[in-house]
Amino acid sequence: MTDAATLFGLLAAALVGIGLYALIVDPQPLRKIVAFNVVGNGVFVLFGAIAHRGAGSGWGGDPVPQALLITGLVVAFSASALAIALLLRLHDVAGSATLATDAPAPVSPDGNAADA
Amino acid sequence: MEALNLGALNLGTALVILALAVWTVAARDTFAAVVGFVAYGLLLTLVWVQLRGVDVALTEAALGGGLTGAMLIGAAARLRRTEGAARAERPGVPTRVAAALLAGCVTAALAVAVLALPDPAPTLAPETAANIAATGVGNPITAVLLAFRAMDTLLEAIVVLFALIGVWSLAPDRAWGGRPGPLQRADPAGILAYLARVLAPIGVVVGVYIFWIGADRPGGKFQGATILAAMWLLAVMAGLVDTPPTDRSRLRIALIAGPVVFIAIGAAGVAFAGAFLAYPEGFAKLLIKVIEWALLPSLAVTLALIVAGAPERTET
Amino acid sequence: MSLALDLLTIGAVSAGAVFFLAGSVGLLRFPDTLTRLHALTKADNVGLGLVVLGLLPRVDGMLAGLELVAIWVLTLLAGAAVSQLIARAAQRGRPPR
Amino acid sequence: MTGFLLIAAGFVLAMVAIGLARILRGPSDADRMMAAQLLGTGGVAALLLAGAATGVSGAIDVALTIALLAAFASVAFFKSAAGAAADEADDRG
Repeated sequence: MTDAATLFGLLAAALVGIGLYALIVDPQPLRKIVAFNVVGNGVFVLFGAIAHRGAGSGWGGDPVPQALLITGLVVAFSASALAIALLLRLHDVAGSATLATDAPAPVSPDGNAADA
Repeated sequence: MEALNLGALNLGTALVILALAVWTVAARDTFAAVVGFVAYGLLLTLVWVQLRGVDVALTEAALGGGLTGAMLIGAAARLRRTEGAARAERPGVPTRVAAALLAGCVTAALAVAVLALPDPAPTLAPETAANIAATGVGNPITAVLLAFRAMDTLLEAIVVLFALIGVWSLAPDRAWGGRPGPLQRADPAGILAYLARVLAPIGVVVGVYIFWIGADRPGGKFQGATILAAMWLLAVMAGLVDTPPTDRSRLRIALIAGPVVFIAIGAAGVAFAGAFLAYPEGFAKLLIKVIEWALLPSLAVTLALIVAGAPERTET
Repeated sequence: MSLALDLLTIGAVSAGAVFFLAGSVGLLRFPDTLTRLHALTKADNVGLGLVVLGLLPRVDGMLAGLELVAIWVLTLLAGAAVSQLIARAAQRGRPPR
Repeated sequence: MTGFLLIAAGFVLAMVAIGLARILRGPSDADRMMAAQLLGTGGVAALLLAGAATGVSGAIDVALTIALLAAFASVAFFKSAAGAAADEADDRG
């Protein structure tokens, strides 16, 4: 197992699975965002492994997928940031951070403490 | 012998990353999970270097380890009090078994795909090499980002801007146009202020350096802008500077200047080179440089303000 | 000359690795947060410093060497400040006496 | 020489991985943050060693970026820990 592309490709497959499981099972929204990032990293590493296999012309990897990866990383960051901002706002308004539709949504006295 | 050592190092890296990923999803405490995720992001940079994606490694180190980590740590600390209630909503055994099955199938399918990748691998490296001379830059990634697939990069800069608009639009009505984030009180003689005073200027130099070498070596505007954003946020956290009010027009001009220059050069391409984002012969390197210099400050300000969050305070 | 430089690399990098070993063992085995912090800073400052020293003869060009030293100085600076901050946070997190 | 540098990189990585047990065990957040800090330094060292061994010159730039931003994440940790503490008692340590 000295082939870096295959090894990290398999790692990527495992990361996607781990992240996907947590994305479905974990009830906390922040953990879902982290899990989503794990899935994303898996996809990126897989893409990077494929780019590495396409090495040629004196470069260690195919520059086209590598450039797309940079775009992908920045967009994933933007999406996570927006999700976190939504979550923090939900927390400020509802006093809890839950995705359950039938939750009692208790407005605790310190629910708006973040504005203080 | 050396190939074996390299294989062992890669295998070890992969195993540690796998363990950290499992920890990140399995930890009871969200804060602990997030710290695990930061460590995991750091190790991923090693993977990128081994896959010879040094540009990607730089992006991962700056975004994954730095800005995303800081953002997640801050969010985990703010949401900590509600954690117990949310944890109680764990789905039942059937859902978990189904999720595990689904995840297992996806992993298995991807693993089979990895093992069955075509040989020789399809690649665009020769095409890039054949055309890179026309752009005048030495780093193939920069050539792809700003010449061959410039449309992607333009849209990416706009996506980042839209994310900021999205974050700002979450402000409560009374804080609209105000300053993002809580007011930082810091001891001006304290260790944090000292660190920010010493580290931030060095970091700005490093950020501009990483940007500067991007034309010919791994590096570039996204990586440089992320480092600059992190250094500004460091000064904010230390209480040396405050976040700007989001309704200030100078700030808004700074935000859109980069994409506007990019679009203007793209539109000029229609007139002078026959297509949107086409560069006239001989001017490619100059125009790429102009776009990069215009994008760097806009991206840095946008990324920093995305992490700073929605406006929370108005001037009183 | 080249042999001497190779020996310097091997010696310094090995010594650095030993400090990383010590730091990790200390982080695992020491009884409380502040002593663990003490162990950590040894790995941080000396371990990385020795690795950088060992790699210096092997870089190509002044700039890369300068960058290596800058990495170490940055880690020293950040490590010193951050360990103070962590210690303060640990102090705050303690249960009231 | 290349072999030695790779072994050294693997060794440092293994040491850091052992230290990672602190992230798992805690008990306090400060302990977890220290383990992440050690991982940052060890990661920089392993990256430099592996980069020198494989001849990837850009590895030094990556290490420089990590060294700079590891401190940033730690400061974010301190600020959020300080914010959480300020909720209970306002002390200016």
